[in-house]
Amino acid sequence: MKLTRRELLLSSGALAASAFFPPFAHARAEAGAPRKGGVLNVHLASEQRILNPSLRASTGVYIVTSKIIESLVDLDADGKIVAQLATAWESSKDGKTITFKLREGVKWHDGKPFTAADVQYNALELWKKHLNFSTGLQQNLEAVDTPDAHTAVFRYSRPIPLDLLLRALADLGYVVPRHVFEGTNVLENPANTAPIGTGPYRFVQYERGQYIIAERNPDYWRKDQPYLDRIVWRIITDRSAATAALETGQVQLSAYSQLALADLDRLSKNPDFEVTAKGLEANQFNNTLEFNFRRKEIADIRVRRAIAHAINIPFFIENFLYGQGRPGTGPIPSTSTAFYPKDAKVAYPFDKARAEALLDEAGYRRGAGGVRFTLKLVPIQNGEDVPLFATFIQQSLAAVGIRVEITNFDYAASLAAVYKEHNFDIATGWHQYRGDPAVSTTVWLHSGSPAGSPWTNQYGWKSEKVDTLIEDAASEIDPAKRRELYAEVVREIDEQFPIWFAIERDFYSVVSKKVHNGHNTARWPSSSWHDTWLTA
Amino acid sequence: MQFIRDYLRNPAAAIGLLLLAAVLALAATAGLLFPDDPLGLAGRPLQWPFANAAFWLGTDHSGRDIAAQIFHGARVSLVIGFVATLIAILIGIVVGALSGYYGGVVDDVLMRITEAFQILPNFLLLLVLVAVFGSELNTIIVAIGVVSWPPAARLTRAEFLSLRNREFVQAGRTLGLGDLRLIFGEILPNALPPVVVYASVIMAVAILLESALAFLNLSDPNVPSWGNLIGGGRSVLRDQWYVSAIPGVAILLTVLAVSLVGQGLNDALNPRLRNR
Amino acid sequence: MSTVLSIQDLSVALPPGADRSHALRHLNLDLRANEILCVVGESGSGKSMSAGAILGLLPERVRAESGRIEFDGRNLLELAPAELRAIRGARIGMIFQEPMTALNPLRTIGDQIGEMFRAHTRLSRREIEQRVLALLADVHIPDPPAAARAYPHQLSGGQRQRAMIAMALALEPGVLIADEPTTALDVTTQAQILKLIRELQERRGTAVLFITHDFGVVAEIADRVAVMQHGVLVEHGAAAQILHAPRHPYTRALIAAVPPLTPPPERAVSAAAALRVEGVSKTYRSGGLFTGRRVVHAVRETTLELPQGGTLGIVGESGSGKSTLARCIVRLLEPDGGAIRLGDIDLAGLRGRALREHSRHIQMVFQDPYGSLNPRKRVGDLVAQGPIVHGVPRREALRRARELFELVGLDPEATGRFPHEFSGGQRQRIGLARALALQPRVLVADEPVSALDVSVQAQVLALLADLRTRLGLSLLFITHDLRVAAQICDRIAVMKNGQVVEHGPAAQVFADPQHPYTRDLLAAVPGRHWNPPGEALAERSVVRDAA
Amino acid sequence: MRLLTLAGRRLLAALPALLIILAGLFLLLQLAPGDTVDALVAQVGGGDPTMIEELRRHYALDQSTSARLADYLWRLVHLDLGHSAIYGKPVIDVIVERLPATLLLMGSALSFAFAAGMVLGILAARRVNRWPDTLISTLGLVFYATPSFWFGLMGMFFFAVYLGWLPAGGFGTIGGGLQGWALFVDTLRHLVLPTLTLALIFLAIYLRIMRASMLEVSTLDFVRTARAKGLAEGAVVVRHVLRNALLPMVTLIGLQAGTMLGGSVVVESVFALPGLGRLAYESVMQRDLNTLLGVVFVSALLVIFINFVVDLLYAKLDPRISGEH
Repeated sequence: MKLTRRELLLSSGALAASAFFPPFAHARAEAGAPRKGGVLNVHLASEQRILNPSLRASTGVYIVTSKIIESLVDLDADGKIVAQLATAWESSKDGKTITFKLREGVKWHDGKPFTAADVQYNALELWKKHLNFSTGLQQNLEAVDTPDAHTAVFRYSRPIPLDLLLRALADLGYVVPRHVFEGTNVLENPANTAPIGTGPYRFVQYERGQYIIAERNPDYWRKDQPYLDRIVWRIITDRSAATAALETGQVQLSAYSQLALADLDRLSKNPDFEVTAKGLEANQFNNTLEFNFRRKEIADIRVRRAIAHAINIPFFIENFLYGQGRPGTGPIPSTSTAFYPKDAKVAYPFDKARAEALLDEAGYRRGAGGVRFTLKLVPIQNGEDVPLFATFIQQSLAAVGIRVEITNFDYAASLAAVYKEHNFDIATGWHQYRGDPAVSTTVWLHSGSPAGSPWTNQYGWKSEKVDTLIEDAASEIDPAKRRELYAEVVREIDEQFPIWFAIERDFYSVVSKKVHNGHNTARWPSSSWHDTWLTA
Repeated sequence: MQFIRDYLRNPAAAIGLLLLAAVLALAATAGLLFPDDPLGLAGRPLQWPFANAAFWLGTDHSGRDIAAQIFHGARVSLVIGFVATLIAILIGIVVGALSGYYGGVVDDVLMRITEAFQILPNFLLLLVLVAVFGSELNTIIVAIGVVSWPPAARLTRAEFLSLRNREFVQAGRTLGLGDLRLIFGEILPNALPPVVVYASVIMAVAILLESALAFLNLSDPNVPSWGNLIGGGRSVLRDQWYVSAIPGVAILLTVLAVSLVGQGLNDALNPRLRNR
Repeated sequence: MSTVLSIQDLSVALPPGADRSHALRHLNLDLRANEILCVVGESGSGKSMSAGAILGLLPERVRAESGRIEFDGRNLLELAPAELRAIRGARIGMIFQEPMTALNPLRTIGDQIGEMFRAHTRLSRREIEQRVLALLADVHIPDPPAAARAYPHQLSGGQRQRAMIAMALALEPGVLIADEPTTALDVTTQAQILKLIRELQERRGTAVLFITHDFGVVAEIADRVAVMQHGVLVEHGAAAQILHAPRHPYTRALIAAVPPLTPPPERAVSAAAALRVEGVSKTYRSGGLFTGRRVVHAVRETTLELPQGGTLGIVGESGSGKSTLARCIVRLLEPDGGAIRLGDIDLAGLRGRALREHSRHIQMVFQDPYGSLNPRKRVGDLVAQGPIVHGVPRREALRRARELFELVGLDPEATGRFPHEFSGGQRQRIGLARALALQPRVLVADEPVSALDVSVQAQVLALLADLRTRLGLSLLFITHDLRVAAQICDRIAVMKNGQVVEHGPAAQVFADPQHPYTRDLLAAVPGRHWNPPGEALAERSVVRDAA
Repeated sequence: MRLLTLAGRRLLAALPALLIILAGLFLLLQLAPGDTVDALVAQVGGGDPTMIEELRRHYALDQSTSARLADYLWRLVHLDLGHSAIYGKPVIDVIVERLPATLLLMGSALSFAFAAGMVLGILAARRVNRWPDTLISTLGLVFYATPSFWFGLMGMFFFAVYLGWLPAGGFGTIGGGLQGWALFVDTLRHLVLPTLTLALIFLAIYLRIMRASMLEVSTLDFVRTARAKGLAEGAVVVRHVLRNALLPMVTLIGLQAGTMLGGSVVVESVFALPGLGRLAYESVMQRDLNTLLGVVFVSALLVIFINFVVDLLYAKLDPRISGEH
């Protein structure tokens, strides 16, 4: 039996035990030869505004479009970079020039050939200007040269670590055809909802609110692939309804944690399904607690630490999350082997007495009714666990004399309340780690973003030291030094505690056992599924 | 007295009153029986009813005592029901009375506004109001009241239209009574009974509207409302169905009680149908 | 003559909680072939219950307790529902008081008459159609095919009642039960319908059980009369005997209360005018965007004069504009033009506060004793309300209310009760007290007695006449009932289609009507040739003396 | 032609109400915290300031409220509902895609609620105060008091998951390529549960009204006339009571149309139906003003249309009304 990296971590004893994913499920051998044909039905939890991964980076977009549109590189099962549209890459010594060799003989779905000009256009016009997280990543990209039809040379004004770029490009390196987008208003291009790419499946139809259909691309560059005739994404917004759809066989796959935790618990016992976190390692997320330093009590480090000490995270994981998750150890999740600091630990473990002592020490003694002070908590709605965690925070802080009033907003309003109006004392939501700290995590920590940008540093907290560390790490091309810089960031965040990365969470998929060659890469739901097949 | 006897002669109405009294009793005794915060962590989440003697209705997905939430929730649901209904009825009566009494341009303008509210699906407006003004309990109550008044206004207006030319109103006018006295002293007391009966419908709908909001996770999480419990229990509906079933039944019985009482009032007020 | 329907010892029990235990007690009544038997009585006498009992159409929870109703050798009370249905309509027809509500508003007249044939015969559609047309022609409806296609609301009241009669007589039943069939109709229409019933009865030899409260109608149509009081038959016999030589005291009192059609001798009335109505018009405009406009000229250019201390009667049928005129005078309605002069003030020109101040001198008494008092207020407050609004302190106003109660013949201690605790006649007295509370110079009475039973009617009329002299009131009296008008009015104005067609001293108008319409009206008064017998007349002295 | 004129007038009369709604909602949503860009960024899991600023410009959120309202109304005059931010295409196209599901759902729920409410109401009224009445009336009250989303979810688990009789959601088997009869049956099967769920509360209301109306009409004089004619009880009910008793039911359809659209928000969300209700909900959550106002505009037209049909129906049922035209 082969143990995955995650299970190794589990068995290391540092983390809460999880009975959730039976180990044998991962080791199941792929039986028999791939079968051609069949329709794979996939759960899509929300309507997508735009089906263009070079304009919008999100798992909801990838889960559909990565079958139709391909990125330059992808990840393998161990999270290593593998070739896709790019076949080879090389960084100059100064880290400012990166050269990609592109695959030959690849055709767009409309028959035109894929060339370096396409990559050039995507990089300069879309990735650098529009694509979320990529505009930051590519801000120093100055030019893309195309010495021949299958070579693209990226020129940066500051060094960019090759690792960072490649890991990011798996998500932020999708290529759409230049001839379709050039000269148009890219945000309103019809190809944004009827995508054209080079992938193994061709877009057929998008019925709003119902489904999206793609069919096999007979001219795909991997000969004899893909195996599936069609993929149908069914849009089911209600979680319970989605589970019902799985159980009645209407869909075979639900990825990225879109089902109710309780249903997951039951489905894991259903022999027809596999519940797995494997194949989603590239995307990790944390349940977080954000502090607003504009509130004087919060600005006191003792209060922030007391809050963390007051909340029994292992209990929450065990009883509320069905054992699904690990106490968080900082901005970089333990699954990120390239950056996880060796000395990472839970900075402020559950210790109610310590919490009370810290609060007393800070001068906030219990007043009338045992209440020290009242905080306004804004849950940033994202899945069922956020409200659940909000309630748990409320309950836990009540026990140490901090009254918490939860303010429920819808998604847009909660983001505006926290990131635009700063109308909160504490907030809780998700933070998604995207393979490399520089992609999204440090954006969240670096100061100076204007108000109104969600998931940027709007906490009234600023650390010159952290800002410098982040800037240095983003252009440090020596992997070992980068790793050390980020370890320093983690230590600094633990110390200053502007944000609490409370619980480290895995995404999971529920997949029918009829699906083969599934979850065999680190970002499988966002990969091209060229080798996926179904038993009859 | 005769009225009370008429009312109680109707068994359904008597049952309704009994149920309502039971809900009121829940609300009244909540503080005595469950002095602790009903939203506080009471124990391990998702314990089945009767499985643990301490939680005879079990615990919900957040480890809160369901029984405590049912008792305290009775207060919240009744407050939501009563206050939202009061708001709706007040707006409805003022609009309906002015519209029905004055007619003409006043009627035209007010009825256009009423029409606007009726054309717009009320739940949609409620969503917008909650999205705009947030989901604090007071806001929600006011919002529910604000989307529920048009039928009350139409009803009041219809009553006023039929009453304003009745002889006792004309008599008041020949005596020299002013408009306000005529509206509030003469017509309104007579127009009120059907509106009061209709209030039971508004109240029932108000309680249901709050639960629908909670279903969409847009209700106030700081109060132990039944709607919140249902909304929260939604994620464990398949296996721990009791989490949403218990408050579901509570809502059902309360709405039933309110409807039965309303119907009983109606029957007692309409002697012609008294024996039906 | 043979008896076709025999009611024997019939008792009908009312549900528990009603104001009395029985609607009928031990009723014995025979209906003979080819006669019209009038059952007469005041409200609550049980006369309608007896009709309902025959066809098994009693209200819910009311049931025949004992006795027999013999028809065709069978006891109708014991028949199975199906057997009773075969008799209803086919053997015993029935017509009701209000033809508008007694006909299904959503189906055509022809359809509803034809239903009689469909329910009881196997005639073909074509035959039914022809029968319906023949029946409509029989009841003298102009243009039968059009009437057959019409819906009830498209016909006039008289035509509807004709259609109703055609329906009841469709299968030539041996017995026709008519429950107050002319009460809702205007007097001229009433005369025509009575004539029609008489004509059809004679032609077919039908036995008619005719239920009425109106002795005039009895005098017009009855062969025999049965008088009922509180569910008990007090007297019955031939029409002539009952009408001219009633034996039972109740019958005598009832007949005595019927006002004679001849006015009393003229009173001396001041020549000065208390109120002058000059060229008043009122036009109703209905409809709007969707219905197209309809214009009704309810009152046109009407000029009248009410003498100081006198009584001006405005008579006319429904739709003549008399009520509209009355409401224009008290300014419940805004007249379109003309002047209403009270002394030297033109009320028509006043608005707002000034209007309220001056219009208190004209007060109104309304028709409906049930609808004219706010059911939610104590009667004392109702009477005190007017003075309070005009600035009298509440305590003073309530004291005055008690005085007024005494004045109108009510117990002053009753001021704390609610309207529903009073009878119809008492309520009209309360209405009167309310109007008098503002010490008006002119009293407008809009059909003040038409909703009352005849005996109560006499009392209220006597009271009005009495107050008129005691308080020096000038009275504008609106009525459709010429008998009432004859008794109380000094002058009469006859209105038709919004215009006064004749105007003069009462005695003159009744004795020598000038306008053809006045003549028609007088000719239509039921029982106009019958004058209540002299012995009974003595009891009318109250009204007379007051006059 | 007369019909068209009537419809035109009805629409004209509803214009002020329509204007109040659209302008009111537009201004109301300006007060909402968060805008469509916040919602978009929330959906994609974040972004950087440049991109966000770019998007605000793109959606014209940098202009003044009055300018945008004027612009919106001016476009509306040209029957242009604008561009949807969520779907990136003209609002009218989005709505046209969503309309069939809503129409089908509302149509079937309304028909079912009306028919079943009528039948049950008649049965209850005919057996008033006896056990069938008690049973039906109690059932009606229970239906009335059941939160519809709860009923929907429970129904879905019972009939779709445990029994496997009906599909769990959606609007038809996807990619089935069904046609004709098979398509009809497939759509029908998908509609059963949502229809029941949406119809429940309305069924209860119709039942109650029908029962009351039957009892009310039964006391009217012409029913006594019909009995005096010797008609059998059945004939009395069918020929005389029923049609009169239907009049308030018909009126109710018009009054309830708006409420029903509101109820479909929840039902469509539970059963994953692509209808206007869910579209409206999503556009509120996504702050997609154009789409929301478009949905409101179209559903208002729908309500007005339904009321127009109800008027016609009423006039057809009641000759007293048509007589006035």
